[in-house]
Amino acid sequence: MPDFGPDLAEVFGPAAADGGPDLVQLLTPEGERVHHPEFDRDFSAEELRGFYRDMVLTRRIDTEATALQRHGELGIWAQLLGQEAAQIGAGRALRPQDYVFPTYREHGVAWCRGVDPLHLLGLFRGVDHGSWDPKDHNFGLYTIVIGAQALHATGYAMGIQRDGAVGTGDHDRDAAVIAHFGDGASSQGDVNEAFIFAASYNAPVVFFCQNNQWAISEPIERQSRIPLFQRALGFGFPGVRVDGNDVLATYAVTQAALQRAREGSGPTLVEAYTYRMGAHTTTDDPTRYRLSDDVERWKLKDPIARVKVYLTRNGLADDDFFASIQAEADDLGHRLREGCKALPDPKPLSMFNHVYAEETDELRQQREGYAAYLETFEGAR
Amino acid sequence: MPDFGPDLAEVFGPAAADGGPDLVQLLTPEGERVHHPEFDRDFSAEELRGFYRDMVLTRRIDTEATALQRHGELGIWAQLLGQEAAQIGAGRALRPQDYVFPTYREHGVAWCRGVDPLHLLGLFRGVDHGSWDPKDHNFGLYTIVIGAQALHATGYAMGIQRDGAVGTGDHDRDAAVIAHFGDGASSQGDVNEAFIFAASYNAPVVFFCQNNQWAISEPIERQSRIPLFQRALGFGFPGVRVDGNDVLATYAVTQAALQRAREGSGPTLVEAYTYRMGAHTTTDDPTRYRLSDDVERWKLKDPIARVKVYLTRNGLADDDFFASIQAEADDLGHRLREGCKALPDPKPLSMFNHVYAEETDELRQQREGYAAYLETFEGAR
Amino acid sequence: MSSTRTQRITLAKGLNMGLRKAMEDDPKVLIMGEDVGKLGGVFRITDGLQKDFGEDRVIDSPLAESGIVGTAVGLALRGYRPVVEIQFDGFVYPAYDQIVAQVAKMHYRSQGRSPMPMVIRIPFGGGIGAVEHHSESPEAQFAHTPGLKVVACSNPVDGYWMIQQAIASDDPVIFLEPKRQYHADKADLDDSMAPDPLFSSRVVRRGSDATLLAYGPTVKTAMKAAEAAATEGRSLEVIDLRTLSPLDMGPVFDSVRRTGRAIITHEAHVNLGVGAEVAARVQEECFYSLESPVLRVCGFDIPYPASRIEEDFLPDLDRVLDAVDRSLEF
Amino acid sequence: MSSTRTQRITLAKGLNMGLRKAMEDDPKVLIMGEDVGKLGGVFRITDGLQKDFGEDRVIDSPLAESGIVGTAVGLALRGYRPVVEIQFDGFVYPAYDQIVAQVAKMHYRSQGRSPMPMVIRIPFGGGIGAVEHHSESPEAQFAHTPGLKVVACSNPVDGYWMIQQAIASDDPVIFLEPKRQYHADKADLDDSMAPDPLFSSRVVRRGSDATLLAYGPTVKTAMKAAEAAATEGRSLEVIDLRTLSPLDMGPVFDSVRRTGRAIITHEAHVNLGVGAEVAARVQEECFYSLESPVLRVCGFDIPYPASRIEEDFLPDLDRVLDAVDRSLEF
Ligand SMILES: Cc1ncc(C[n+]2csc(CCOP(=O)(O)OP(=O)(O)O)c2C)c(N)n1
Ligand SMILES: Cc1ncc(C[n+]2csc(CCOP(=O)(O)OP(=O)(O)O)c2C)c(N)n1
Ligand SMILES: [Mg+2]
Ligand SMILES: [Mg+2]
Repeated sequence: MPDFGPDLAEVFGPAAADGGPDLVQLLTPEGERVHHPEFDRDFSAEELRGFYRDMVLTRRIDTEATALQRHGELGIWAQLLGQEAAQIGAGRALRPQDYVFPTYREHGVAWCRGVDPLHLLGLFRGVDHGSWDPKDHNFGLYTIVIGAQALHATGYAMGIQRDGAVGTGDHDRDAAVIAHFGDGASSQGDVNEAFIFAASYNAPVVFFCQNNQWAISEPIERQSRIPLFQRALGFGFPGVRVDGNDVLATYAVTQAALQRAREGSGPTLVEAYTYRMGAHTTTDDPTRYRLSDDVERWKLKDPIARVKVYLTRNGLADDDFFASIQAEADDLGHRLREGCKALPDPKPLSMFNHVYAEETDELRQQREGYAAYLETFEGAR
Repeated sequence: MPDFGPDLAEVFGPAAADGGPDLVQLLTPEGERVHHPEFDRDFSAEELRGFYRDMVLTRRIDTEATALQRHGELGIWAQLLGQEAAQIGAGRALRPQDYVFPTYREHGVAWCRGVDPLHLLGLFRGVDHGSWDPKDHNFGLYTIVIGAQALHATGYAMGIQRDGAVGTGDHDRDAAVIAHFGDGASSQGDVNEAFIFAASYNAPVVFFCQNNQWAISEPIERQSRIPLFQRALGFGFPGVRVDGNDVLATYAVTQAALQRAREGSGPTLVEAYTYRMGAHTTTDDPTRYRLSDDVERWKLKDPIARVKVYLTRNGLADDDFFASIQAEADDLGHRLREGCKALPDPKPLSMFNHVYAEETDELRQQREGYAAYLETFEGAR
Repeated sequence: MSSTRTQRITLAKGLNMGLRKAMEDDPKVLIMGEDVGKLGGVFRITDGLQKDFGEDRVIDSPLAESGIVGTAVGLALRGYRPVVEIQFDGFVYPAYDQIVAQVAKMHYRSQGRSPMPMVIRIPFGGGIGAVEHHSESPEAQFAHTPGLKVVACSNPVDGYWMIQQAIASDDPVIFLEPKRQYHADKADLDDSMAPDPLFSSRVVRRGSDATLLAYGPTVKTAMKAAEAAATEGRSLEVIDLRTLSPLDMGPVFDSVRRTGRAIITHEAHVNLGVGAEVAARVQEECFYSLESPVLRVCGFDIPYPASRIEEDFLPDLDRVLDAVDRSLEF
Repeated sequence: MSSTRTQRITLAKGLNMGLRKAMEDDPKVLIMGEDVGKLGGVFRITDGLQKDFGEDRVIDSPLAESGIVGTAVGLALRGYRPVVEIQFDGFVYPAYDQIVAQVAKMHYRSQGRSPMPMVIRIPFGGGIGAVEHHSESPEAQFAHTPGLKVVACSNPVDGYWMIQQAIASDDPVIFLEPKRQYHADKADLDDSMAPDPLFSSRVVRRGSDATLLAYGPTVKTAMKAAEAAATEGRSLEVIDLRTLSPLDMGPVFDSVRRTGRAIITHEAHVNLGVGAEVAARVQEECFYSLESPVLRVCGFDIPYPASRIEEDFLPDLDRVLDAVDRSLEF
C-alpha cells in the first residue's frame, strides 16, 4: 500500500486543549509575559491599561445585555463571554481606514470602532436590523447568515485595490479589511469561496476566525479534523493560530496580518483560539451537549484576569485605576439599562421604509392601504 | 515585520508547465518507464494493451461525436481530447462495487463502466437528460451544475459507511466512491463543502480533479495560486498530483487512493495534471483566449502516443494488434454514426413522464390538456 | 412507541413522535442537520432520537446547508431516506441550488431510475420575536419548482401524521412547520384514527358566506376570524390547504362555488405568493360563481421587519375580517 | 461611442453597446463574471470590454456564483456599481442566498445607508437546443423577493437602454435577457430618442378584442399571434410587461378594461409564475370588466425537458391562439 504521507490529523491535531504547539502567545494565563520569535512587540503601560479597560467594559456590555434579555427587554442576546481578548485584540489592531465585517457576536470590535452599544441592544431588542451607519465607523452591520460576510469583506478589499489604497506606503491611506467569523462558519461554501477569491486577487483581507470550539452544539471536531488555521495552506496563503484569550498576542498577530494586507501581500487567516464561556445565545442550553468540566478548565484562562495580574505585578496600574474602570463599567451598565428600556418602538408604518432607494408605486399603495386600515382603529390601537 | 512563513505561491508554484516536482509519473511523454517511490507497480502486457485500446476507442468516441455535432446531429459536445489517460486510468482503477459521480466530460470513465456511448450521444443530441441506469453501471448521470456531484459522492460514501461496506477486508464488499470534477469546479462552495463533510466523517471518497488548465476561458491561475492537490492539506487529508497524461501513473495513484478509501482511511484528493486539447465544447472558440503554442507543447505529451511507443519498443504489441484496434475503432465509429442518427426523438407527451414517482393530479391534467390540444392538429403535426 | 391510544400533544411533540415512528418503521430513515443530535435541534424536534438511534442515523452535520442537502442526495441515491432539518427558514437558501437543481430534478433526469425520497423540514413563519432571517416564509419558491412537493402542517395531529407520510413518500417533500406553533396549543392524538392523505386540503370549519383559505400558522388566524365573524352572524368556511404543491383545489372550488367569495391568508409576501396561484385558479375555475374578487391577506412586499413591529407585518384576525368585509361588501 | 445616429443592431449588440456606454459614463461601473474578459462571455455580450476598460473593471472570476455575487456586494459597499453576469439561468442558484438574503436586504437592513446598486444579468429562457440547466426562467423567484427589482428586455433597442437604466438604478436589478434573441432579429437604434422609463410596461400593439401579455422571449410569440389573429379578423392588444417587479399594471388594467379579456404567456412554469400574480391582480382590479377568466399560456409544471421536445414545452403561436379562442368563446 503506497504511503500518502503522514496522517494529517495526527500531525496537526486534533486540536490540543491548550491550542497546540503552534499557538502564538505573549501573555500566559498566569499573567506571565512570554516572547515569540515572530510576533513579539512592546506594549506601553497605556496600551495595556487600554486593553484592560476595553475588555472590562465589553464584558459589562455583555453581562448587562444578558440580564436585559432575562428581564424581557431583549428578544435574544449573543454572548461574547470569554472572547473579550480576541475581539479587543483584533479591534484595536485596526486603523480608522480599515473596514470590519462582523458576525452577530462582535460586540467588542463594535466597541473598538466607536459604535454605541445601544445600537447593538436595539438590534437584539427587535427595534431594527442595525441602526449604526457603517460608513461612520467602517464597521458593517451584523451578519446573521453564517459566512456571507466573508465574501463581502473580500469584495470590499477588491474595491480598496481598485481605489489604489494598497501598498502605497502611505500610513493613512493603505487599508485592509477584516472578516470575522466563527469555527462553524469555516464549513460554509461562502467562507471557502472567499478564501479562493481573496487568494486569486491577492485581496487585502484578514480572515479572523474566532474558534470558540462550538457552533451551537457542534464541537470544532465536526467542522475540521485539523487545526483551523491550517485551512489557509490549502488556498495558498498563511494561517496563524493565536491564543485568543491573550489580548497582546491577538493584537500583535492581527496587526501584523493587517499590515501585510495593507502592504499588498494579500490575505491571511488568523485563528483566535478561544472558548465560548456562555451559551450560544440566551435561548441556548449548553448543558445538553457539553461538560461543565471544560468550562471550568477554560475559566483558568480568563482573558481579563491575566492582564490584571500582569498590570498589578508590574506596577503598571494601581487600585485607583481598577476602581475607576469599575466605576466606568457601572456607569455604562446604568446607561445601557436605562437606554435600552427607553429605546422607542418603531412606528408600524416605518416597516415600509427603505425597501428600495427608489420606492415603487406598488409599495406606496401597500403602505397607504395599511395606513388607511390602521386609521379605522383610531384610538383602538 | 513578522514573518508569516514562506510565500506559499512561491514554494508550491505557480503550477510549473511540466507539473512540478511533485508530479507522479510512471511513463514519460517519450514512452520511457520511470519509477516512483510510492506509487510504482507492475503492469502486465495485457493491462497495457487494454489501456491502449480503451484510450483509442475513447478518443474515437470523442472525434465521432465532435463530427456528429458539426453535422448538426448533436446540439453540443464536450470534448475530452487529451484527457484520455486521466479518465481511463481512473476508470480502470475502479472495482464493480465502487461508484462514480461524473461531470459532463467523463466519456472515458463511462466507457470503462460499460455505458454504451450512444447513451452519451443521446444526452448531447437532446433526446434525454441521461438514459443509462446508474445502478446498472454504478455510474451516475452526468452532472452539469459545476461541483454539485462532489457532495452527492460524499453522501453516497456516507451511505457505504452505514452499510458496513468499508474496512471489512472483504475485497468484493469494501467499496469507494469517486467524484470527478475539473480545476474550475475546485472554486465552487459545494466542492469545498464536500471536502469538509468527507473529512469530518472520514468518508470513503476519492476526489478526482482533472486539472486540464482551463475552465472555459479561465486559466487555472484564476482558481488557485498554488497547485490544486495542495488544497487537500487545508482540509486534513492527502492530496497527490499525478501526470494525467500518463495512464499508468493515473491508474496507480487512483487505485491506491480508492483502496485507502475502501480500507476506511478516508478521502484523498487526486489532481490529474492534464490539458484540454480541444475547445471547452463544440460551441467554444479557444483562439479568443489561449495561445496555440501551449497546445502545441502539450501535443508532445499525448497520452496515447507514449503508450504506443512503450508497447512497440518493448515488443508488447505488434502491428496486428494496432491494426485490430484501429479496425475496432472504425467499427465503433460506424456504429455511433448510424446509431446516433437513428436515435428516436422523444414523443412530446413523454415530457410529462417521471416528474414524480407518484404523479400529481395537476400534472395529469396538464398532460391530458396538452394531449387534447395536440389532437386538434391531427395530421397537421 | 405506540403507547396509549390518546395523548395530548404539542406540535413539537407530534413531529418528534412521528419522526421516531418513521425511524422505527424503516431502518433506512436518517435524520441530518445542524444540532439535531445531543441538542435535539434548536426547537427540540429531534429530541432524544440520537440517543436512541445512534449517531449514524441521527447525523450532526458541519455548518453548511448545501453540504447537508447535497450529501443527503448521495445518501438517497444509495437507498437511504434522509430527513433533513434546516434550522430556520432563512437558512435554506445556501441549499437552494441543491434543492431546485438536484433534489427536484433527479427523478426526472434519470427517467425515474433515481428517486429522491427526501424530506426537507423547514420551521417557517414569524411571530417569535426573532432577529432577521428567522421568520421567513419561503414556500412559494419551492412550490414553483416542478419535482418538489410542498406541504405545511398546522396542528399537532397533522404534524404527527404528515411527517410520517412525507417520509414514506418516494418524492422529495419540502415540509413546512409553523415554528410559532411548536410549543403552543395542544391537541388530542388518537393514533388509531386513520389520517387524511398527505396531499389533500381539508375543510376545517363549515360556512356559507365566504371561504377562508390558510395553511401553516395562518390556519389558527383564520379559525379565530371565523369564530369572531360568527358572533356577527357571518358564516365563514375555513380550509386548511395543507398541501401547497400539488395544490388540492377540489375542496376549494367546491367551497367557492357555494360561498361565491374567497380570501386567502398567508405570511409569505403577497406578490407571487401561494395566494396568487390560488386566486388565478379560482378565477379560472369559478368565474361565474365568484361574487367578488379573490382577496389576499398576506405578508407585505417588504423584507421581514424588526420583531417589534412584526405583528403589523403578519396577517391577523382584524386584517382577515377587514378583507371579509371588503369581499362581502364588494 | 455615440457614433452614427441610427444603427441596425441585434440584442447582443445593443446590450454590449449599453454596457460600454455605462462604463464610459461612470468609472465606478464594473463587470464581473465567468469568462467575461477575453472571451467576452459565452454569448459575447461583454465582447471587447476588458480590452478597452482593463482587467480591473472587467473582472474574470473564479468559478463560483455565490463568490461572484458576494464579492459584488462588498464592491457595492465600497461605492462601486457591479454588473454581474450569470452565465446561464440555471447557474444562478448557487448565488441565491447572496441574492435574496444579502443583495435584496442590505438597503432595508441598513435603513438606506448601504444601497446595493447592482445589476445581475441573466440570459434566460429556452429554445436554443441546449442541455439541462441552460434554458430556465427563474424570474418568479426573484420577483417574489422584496428588495429586488426584476426586468426583462425583449428587443435590441430596449436592451441598449434598459441595461443602462438598470445600471443607473440605485436598487439591485435582476436583468433578464432572452438568450434566444441575442443574435436573432435586428432593430434600428436611434440613440437620440429618449427611452421609456425602466420600470414601465409598454403597449406594443393596439387591439380591442383581447389583451396579450408577454415579456422577454414571448413578446415575439405574442406579436406573431396577434398578426395571425388579425388575418382572422381578431384584434389583439399586446403588452410587453418589461418590468416584473414592480409590475406596471396601469397599462394592463386600462387594456383589460377595454378588451375584457387577458391572456398572459411566459416560458416559466405556470404554477406560481408571473402569470399567477398578473391574473390575481387583474381579477381583483378589473372584476366587472372581465368577460372571461385570465388565461395563462406558459411552460408546463415539469423540469425543462430534453431539447428535442422543448418546442412542445415552450408556449408558441398556436398555443397562444388556442387560448385566445378559449377566451373569446368562454
Ligand atoms: C446559513 C446559516 N445557517 C445556520 C444558522 C444558525 N446558526 C446561528 S449561529 C450558528 C453557529 C455558528 O457557529 P460559529 O460559526 O462557530 O460561530 P459562534 O456562534 O460560535 O460565534 C448557527 C448554526 C445561521 N445563522 N446561518
Ligand atoms: C454552477 C455552474 N456555473 C457555470 C457553469 C457553466 N460552465 C460549464 S463548464 C464550465 C467550466 C468548467 O471548468 P472545469 O471545472 O475546469 O471543468 P472542464 O470543463 O475544464 O472539464 C462552466 C463555467 C456550470 N455548468 N455550472
Ligand atoms: Mg464557534
Ligand atoms: Mg478545466
